[in-house]
Amino acid sequence: MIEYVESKENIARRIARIFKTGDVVNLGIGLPTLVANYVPPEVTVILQSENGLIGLGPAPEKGREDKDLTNAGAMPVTLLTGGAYFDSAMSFGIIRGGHVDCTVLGVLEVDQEGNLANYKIPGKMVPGMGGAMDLVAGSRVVVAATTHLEKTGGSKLKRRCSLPLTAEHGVDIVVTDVGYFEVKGSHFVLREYFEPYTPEWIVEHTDADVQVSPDCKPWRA
Amino acid sequence: MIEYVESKENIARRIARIFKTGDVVNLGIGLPTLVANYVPPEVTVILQSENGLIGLGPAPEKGREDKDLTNAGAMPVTLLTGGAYFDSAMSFGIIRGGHVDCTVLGVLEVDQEGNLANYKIPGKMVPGMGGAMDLVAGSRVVVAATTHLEKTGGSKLKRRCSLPLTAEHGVDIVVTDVGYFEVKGSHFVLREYFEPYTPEWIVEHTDADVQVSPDCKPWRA
Amino acid sequence: MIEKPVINAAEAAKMVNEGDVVHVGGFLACGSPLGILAALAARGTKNLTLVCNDTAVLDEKNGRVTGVAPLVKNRQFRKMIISHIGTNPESQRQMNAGETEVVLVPQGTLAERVRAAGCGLGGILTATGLGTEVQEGKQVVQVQGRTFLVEEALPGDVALIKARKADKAGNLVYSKTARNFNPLMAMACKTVIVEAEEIVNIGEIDPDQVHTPSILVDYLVKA
Amino acid sequence: MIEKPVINAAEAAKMVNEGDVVHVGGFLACGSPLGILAALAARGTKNLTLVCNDTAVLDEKNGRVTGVAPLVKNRQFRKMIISHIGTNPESQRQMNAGETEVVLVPQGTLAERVRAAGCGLGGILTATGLGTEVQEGKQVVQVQGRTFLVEEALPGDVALIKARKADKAGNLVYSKTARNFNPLMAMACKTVIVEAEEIVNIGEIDPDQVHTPSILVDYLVKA
Repeated sequence: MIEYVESKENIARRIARIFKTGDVVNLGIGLPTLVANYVPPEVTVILQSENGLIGLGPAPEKGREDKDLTNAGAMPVTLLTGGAYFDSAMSFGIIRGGHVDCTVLGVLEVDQEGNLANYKIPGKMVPGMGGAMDLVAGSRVVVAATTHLEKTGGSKLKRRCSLPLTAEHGVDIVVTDVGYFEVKGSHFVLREYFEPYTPEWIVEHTDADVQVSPDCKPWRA
Repeated sequence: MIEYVESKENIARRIARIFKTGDVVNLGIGLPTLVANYVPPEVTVILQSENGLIGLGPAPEKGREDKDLTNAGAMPVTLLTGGAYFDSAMSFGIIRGGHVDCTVLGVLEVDQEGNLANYKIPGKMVPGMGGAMDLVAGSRVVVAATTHLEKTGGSKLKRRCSLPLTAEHGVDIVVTDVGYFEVKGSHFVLREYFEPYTPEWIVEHTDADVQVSPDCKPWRA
Repeated sequence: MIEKPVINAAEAAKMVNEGDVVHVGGFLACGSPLGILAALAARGTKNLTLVCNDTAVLDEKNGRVTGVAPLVKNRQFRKMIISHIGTNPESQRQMNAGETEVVLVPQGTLAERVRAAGCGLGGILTATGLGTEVQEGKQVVQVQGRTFLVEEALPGDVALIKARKADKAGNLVYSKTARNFNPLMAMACKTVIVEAEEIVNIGEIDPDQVHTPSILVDYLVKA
Repeated sequence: MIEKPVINAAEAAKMVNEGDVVHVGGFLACGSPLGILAALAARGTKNLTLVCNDTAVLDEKNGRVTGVAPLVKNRQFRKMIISHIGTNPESQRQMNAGETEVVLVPQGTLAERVRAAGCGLGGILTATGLGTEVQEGKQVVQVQGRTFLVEEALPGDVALIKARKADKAGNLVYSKTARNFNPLMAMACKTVIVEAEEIVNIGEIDPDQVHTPSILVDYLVKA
């Protein structure tokens, strides 16, 4: 009997292995932000932040924050040497124009057609889409990062999103704390299972059509 | 008997009196460029050049030309203190966005509906429109600067342009070397006659409908 | 070059009239003209339409009330055209209660709509929002076999923006991520008021490094 | 940051393949990558589509042959998408003789079409060209009661551009009116090759003053 234990760290660790040197990556607020901590030292990714910079660096030391230098979540950040600032039109020109290789963002729901919902629970919580709709529409590869199960036990991966969509058919890859999925045609393909979970457990605990890839393999953080 | 004598200088002198301090002005290649020489010293106009600057200054002294600093005619120019450079998208954003108060441009033909032709004589001379179409579409006031008569004796002011149009209904004011005209509805209104020409002479020598304004007055350079 | 009037924040706030469409620079208040916004909150001008990236942070429990948040709390906006309201629960409450009209716009589309207004374009064609609620009521155009939404220009009456440095003519330089929507809004509004941290003499800004040329600016306020 | 390969002009010219759409920066050759263009003329690659502001100056009598003019003379372009050919009589001759397809585009529309390609927009809506030959064959859209032309994005295979200064990562700074179309083309093409007058170490360009960020640039050529 496998017990589900939420692990944002495992999600971040696995996503961090997707990138190759030179990739331009946008990490959404929240869970995706953690990904930056786990990029292997031999891989150089270039982080873009939609509020207007390329070359995002780590958080500043306490007391060295700059009021004019934040990430898209208003947290103080730094700029790496060789980075650059620009306005919001240029920032989204870079995003929409296909100059961002990979976007990682959190979701409320993601479905087997690659639809994504993360900006609105009607009548309840309406944060707004911010830059998410442009990021999904414009990035070459879109990775949805999410815990596998909701607090109530249902899976975040759905047959069909019930919430208002952030984008139609935008998601390429879903990484949860139990496995790594690709969206192919109209179903999820499980490419890796994260031990101690098994493909059988994952298929059983996903409210969507999951095909286990013939070369599906285990992965351990 | 009045004899027509071409005077580009008079055209430039009169147009230079249209501006008020603070006006942002774009002067086309050729005849309109002369206008800058006659702006009264008490009036400060700000010249925009569509190749990417605001604050156009006079030609540099010989030997002090900068290969990176030209006007839209590729002539070496200078920048006034407080001027700025920008790219072509910004330059035409300024032009199309209504941030240019007045454009002065040369014409092959201008007609009584405010239509303008200056970029193409089919099969013969096809310089292209360059920035002219955007300048006419975007500027608040468009002034056509032209000698009144063609070498062949016909007037440049027409009932209807015969050449391909640079813009429909774009021209507000026409200044020739015989008078100052406004385009109102579907005819020209003569506001000033340049001595020694008389309103009668002008009406007779214009191949278009010219109404002489009730307060039409003489002007002398 | 002609010098622009230097006014104070209260005078700037007076230039915003009831019913105006007001573009406010800043991203979660980073790069917002805080002095002018405080004066506008004090003045209490109502019935405004806000065009802004977000409604900033309203977290009174922790003493964080930033950017346009006090104006939201004052109910000075009858409408907000905005990409994000998730850090200001009061704007969400007003939206859900139907007290304030909130139009959510994808951030990149918002940037282009403001830019289009400033650049004299009718609008732009984008794939962002296709197949979502953002598409509702919008024209669609096919270009080279692909489908795009028509997103219309979004002009304003007054832009309230923030610069790191202005010269007396109004040439502006922004700082780091405090740039964001400010240069776009400087093009898109009839009256442009800039809160500058520093006002220098004409000639002190390298003309290759000007982010917003002087002719777009109407008034300067010293931050 | 990752350093970009520094190649020579001949190597740059080799990256342009027969049939490519080539965006060339510059305004009457001010801000054109003259070294790369000379190498491309020497190489003689044919059947290209040129996207450029103009065909520069071809005035052999007075010894003035600038920018792309030698390539025009070489008949390397099968098509030109361009705003002005008035200073190059050979391009006018080729157009009138039907030897080369010439599409005349208003300069501001050309700038926006290139920018739209680089920014992932399908195109833009402009009033420029309404009621003229430019309108022929184009879609028209009504926005708020006004009519606009749909002008489509204009992407390219290779951008050949010129910068005053590049750092080794590819961050660019342009000089004065030599900026013009260069930053727009840097966004719009699959391969972006920059001829830089100076190549400096990473960190030597103020990040607030970068005109084109490094990630848009593929190769550097020392002018």
